[in-house]
Amino acid sequence: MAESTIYTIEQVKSRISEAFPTAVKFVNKEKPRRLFMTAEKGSLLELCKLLRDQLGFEHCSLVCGVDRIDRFQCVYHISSIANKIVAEIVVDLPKENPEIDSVTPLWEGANWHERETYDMFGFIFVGHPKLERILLPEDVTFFPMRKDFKVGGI
Amino acid sequence: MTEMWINMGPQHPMTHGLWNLRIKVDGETITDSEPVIGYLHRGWEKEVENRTYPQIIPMSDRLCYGSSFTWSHVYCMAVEDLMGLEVPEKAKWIRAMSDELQRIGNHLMWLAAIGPDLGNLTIFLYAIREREMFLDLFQALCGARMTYNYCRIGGVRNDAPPNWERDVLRTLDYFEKRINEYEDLVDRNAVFRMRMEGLAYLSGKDAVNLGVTGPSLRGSGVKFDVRENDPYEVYDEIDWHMCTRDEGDVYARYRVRIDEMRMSVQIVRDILKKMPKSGPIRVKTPRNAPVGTGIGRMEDPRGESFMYVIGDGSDKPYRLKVRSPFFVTLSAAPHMLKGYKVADVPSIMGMLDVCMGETDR
Amino acid sequence: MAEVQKTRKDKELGLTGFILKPMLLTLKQTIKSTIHRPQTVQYPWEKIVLPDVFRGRPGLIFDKCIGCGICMRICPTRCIDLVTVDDLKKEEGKPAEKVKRPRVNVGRCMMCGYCAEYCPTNAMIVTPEYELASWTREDIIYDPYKLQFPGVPGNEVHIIEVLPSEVKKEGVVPRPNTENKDLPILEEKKCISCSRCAKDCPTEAIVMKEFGVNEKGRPIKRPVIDKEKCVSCETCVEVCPKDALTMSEVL
Amino acid sequence: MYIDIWQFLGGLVHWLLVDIIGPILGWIGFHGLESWLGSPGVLNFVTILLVALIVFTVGMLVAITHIWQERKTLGRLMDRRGTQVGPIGLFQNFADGLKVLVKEAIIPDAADPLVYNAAPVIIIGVSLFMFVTIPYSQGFYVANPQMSVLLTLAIFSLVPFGVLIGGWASNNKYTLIGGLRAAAQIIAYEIPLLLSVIGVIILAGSLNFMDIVAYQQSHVWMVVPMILGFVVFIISMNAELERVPFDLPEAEAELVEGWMTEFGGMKFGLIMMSEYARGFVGASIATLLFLGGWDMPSFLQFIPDELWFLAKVFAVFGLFIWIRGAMPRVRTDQILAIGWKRLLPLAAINIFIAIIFKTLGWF
Repeated sequence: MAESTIYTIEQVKSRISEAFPTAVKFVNKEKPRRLFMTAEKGSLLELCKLLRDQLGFEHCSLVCGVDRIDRFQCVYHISSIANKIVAEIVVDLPKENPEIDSVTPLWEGANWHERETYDMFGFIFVGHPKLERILLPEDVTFFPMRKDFKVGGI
Repeated sequence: MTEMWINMGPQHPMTHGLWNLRIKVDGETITDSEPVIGYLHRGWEKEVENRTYPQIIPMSDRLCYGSSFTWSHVYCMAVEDLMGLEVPEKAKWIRAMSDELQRIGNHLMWLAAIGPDLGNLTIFLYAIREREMFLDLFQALCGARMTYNYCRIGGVRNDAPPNWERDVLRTLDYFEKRINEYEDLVDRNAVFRMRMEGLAYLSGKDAVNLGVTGPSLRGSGVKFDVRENDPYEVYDEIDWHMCTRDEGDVYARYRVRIDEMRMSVQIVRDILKKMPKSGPIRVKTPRNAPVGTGIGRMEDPRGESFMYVIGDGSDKPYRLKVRSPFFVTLSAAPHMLKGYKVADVPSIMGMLDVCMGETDR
Repeated sequence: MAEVQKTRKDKELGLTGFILKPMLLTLKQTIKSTIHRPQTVQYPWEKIVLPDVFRGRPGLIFDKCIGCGICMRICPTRCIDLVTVDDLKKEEGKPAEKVKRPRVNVGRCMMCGYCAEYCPTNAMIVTPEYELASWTREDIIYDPYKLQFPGVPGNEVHIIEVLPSEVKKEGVVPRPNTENKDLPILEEKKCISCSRCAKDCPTEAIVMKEFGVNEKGRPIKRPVIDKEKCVSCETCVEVCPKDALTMSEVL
Repeated sequence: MYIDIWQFLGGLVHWLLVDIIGPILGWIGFHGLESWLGSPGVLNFVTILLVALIVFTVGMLVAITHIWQERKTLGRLMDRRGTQVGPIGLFQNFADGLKVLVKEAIIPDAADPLVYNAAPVIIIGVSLFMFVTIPYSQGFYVANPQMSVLLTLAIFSLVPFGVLIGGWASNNKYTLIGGLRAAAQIIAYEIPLLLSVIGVIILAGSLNFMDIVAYQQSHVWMVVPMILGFVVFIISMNAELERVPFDLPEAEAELVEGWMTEFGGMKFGLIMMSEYARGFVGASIATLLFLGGWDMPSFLQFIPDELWFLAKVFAVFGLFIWIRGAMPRVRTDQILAIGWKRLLPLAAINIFIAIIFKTLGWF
């Protein structure tokens, strides 16, 4: 199941930039075996499909939410076993209704990560099989990890 | 017989730690299951946001009590990546050695846990007796037995004690003979094999897609180990190789962990040969971290542990996200449990090395 | 160098499979542990020998302590606070003068050893005591006198480190953290020379010096920090009403 | 050299009633009572009462010592200390007994009170009833019916009723499942147990313990020809007593404590006690049938027969403990699979071997 062709970072970068010239911008941080990029909300699912099917990124390491006071951010870390690269994709979400396409249909591993991000930040993942709270009890209304949530207060 | 939901947990002898496994049972076989977690949720990631960088190290030890050094190590690597700090050479070697000793200690705790699950207390006491030796090693190294607070951002707390190499080599020689004893007790025991073989089959493709990592993934034949795939610290200079099995059942995962214990012994011996004898072991850490992000990624005894730090220029992290390997392996549990018997649940779940501390955070 | 090692499955079961091998093993263990003592440590009567690096509850060497409060700030669980007690060294006749010493709530302490590590004068040490049960909640809060512990050299914890800038250089001798420490810097404009920092400095490293006269004829006094005496405990930075003092990092 | 308890107690009772109490009554003047006391019927009755009392006490003490033996040996087997109350841990049983006595006997509200209280009585009653037919030596026994082996094994198979009733009466979903599984397992392993005993009976030619032991004294011990029968007997006795390889009914992993969960206080104490009493009886049946009861090599004649018999019983129970130390639990369907598919044919083969040896007259 590992891709027969091994891609280097430059090849991956070129494939992505030619497929998404405007949507995806690369952050120039030079680290071995790391790839940093920011993507628009709309093009995320296509980008992930391209990464998974053609470029051999089969393992979704992490889905993490960040509250930047004026906007939300959703950070995906997708790693490839064959190419030995970890790709970091940062997606900005509007503050009022943070909605984004779920990547669980592509990687089952992201299932619980997305549920936990919903549980902590309130991001709505469209297309997620069972978007429910995972760590907090069901009847909880607040989202604790947001910056406006006081520690120790409800 | 009608479909019946059985609650195995939260206070159930089979669950190590507090979590609830709801199983839909048709007669004796399991048709569907759903792990319910969150009983041990302490709000770790929120708590971390009002503590300074050095103060988070003892907290990261307490993420998973079984392998506490690996967690503080991955946290320190993430913060060093954020601050762009360069760790002195000897500190890298000491960290790699403590990682491997912690991996052996963790695998011994797992081996001790599957004993009572399958009904035999002897293996529990043998494994815990050996684990005591490794806890004593850590006690001589940094003064504590389980939550070490030994890793620092930019190095380690103190150097190894004077006759450290002699103690470690003596322990490892003694431990090598003990692994053969475990194999006699478990591998050569037909009843243990009957309880372990052919259960919870997970094909390589599904395992990767489900995000399972670590010994459970290598048990299904996938050659993925962060130490070899994305070598951190000094793992590219150590002479070691990955242990995999391709049956993909509970016995394969057990075999991979036992082989990994042997491999860790070989790694520690290699490290002790190649470790520089003198040199600095610690770098003065700046008080405030620059604005930016940092990634720490390493091979935890349970799988790929990953920490993502966002710094905002103050001395407290803006956001610290933890990827716990068992959190994702547990999400793959329903896939493994489908179609097997209720009496198999302890051996299947026991083999995944349950640790709720890192799952619920 | 990372090729894959495969172990054959049937090799393991071996000829004496089924239950004879485990039975033989347990028999050998039974005989061994009846002849020699089993490995149980009978706790109240026998105790495990602890290395002197062992981290039990924090301890205090009373006269070495200068009451700087670094341990109070660094403690992750915030279980240390400074208490004014009268000093132990008392000449006859005169009443003992008040000194600030740390009081540790050992019930909340997680024995991480940070107070001993960051203490500039090695007054806070790590003691091998771990039997801390007490009958009431108040007993568990150790006041400075109860916190005292003689302390063998092994208990002291020193940070021996190197500056990040000189890690790459060869032959760098790591130095204890008291040598390359951060020192407070004064911002001229903000200082209103209230000399509160001079009063609160535990080691009297800050002295108020005159720098000329201001327009109303009163002498302008500015704090001057003595490099050797300062232990970079940030008391002055916190006390200063106008935040005129900030720490400058030595990297 | 053995104690003939009947002769000893008979003489004692005769001396007591006829020589001491009789003349006193006669001196007072109750001649009718004196002659009635001296009559053989009363003498016989009091003797039986005393013998039963003594053998029951010896049986209970040995059963308690089995508990101590298990905890001590299992401890040493796992490289830890066993019990530590008393000189070498001997008083641990009395400490446990006292603790269990003090515990409050809570009856679950929805439980059926009559059946809930009857279940422990049945279990402990059946377990202690079996002490009757177990002879310790030629003279040390309570009853020596002609078919004592058959009687003992018949009583042995009464236990599943107590288990079923106990499981059902405590009105708890898990104990019901546990009770059903326990009864199924005991019944499933009853058959290989009896078949392996038949092999011995064919060779010995009699159903009486005394005759079997006598046969073994003259010929070789039954273990030698019937080694296969001995192995099947030990495994199925393990299942009968619900010990570890087959202790799924009280498996902590799935059904917490199985069918004993709802019994508290002395009820639970009695059930645990019955488990070790049945363990003692199982081990003694094994020694009587396979290891030649109180048969000993000639140079050891000075040891009394009873002690020699008890030594072998402790050895067999030690074997049970050893198996418990080295083996994990077997799964439910595997238990029944082993019972029907593996032990039954082995027992049948064992009978076939016994027939061959009998016809050829070797043993």
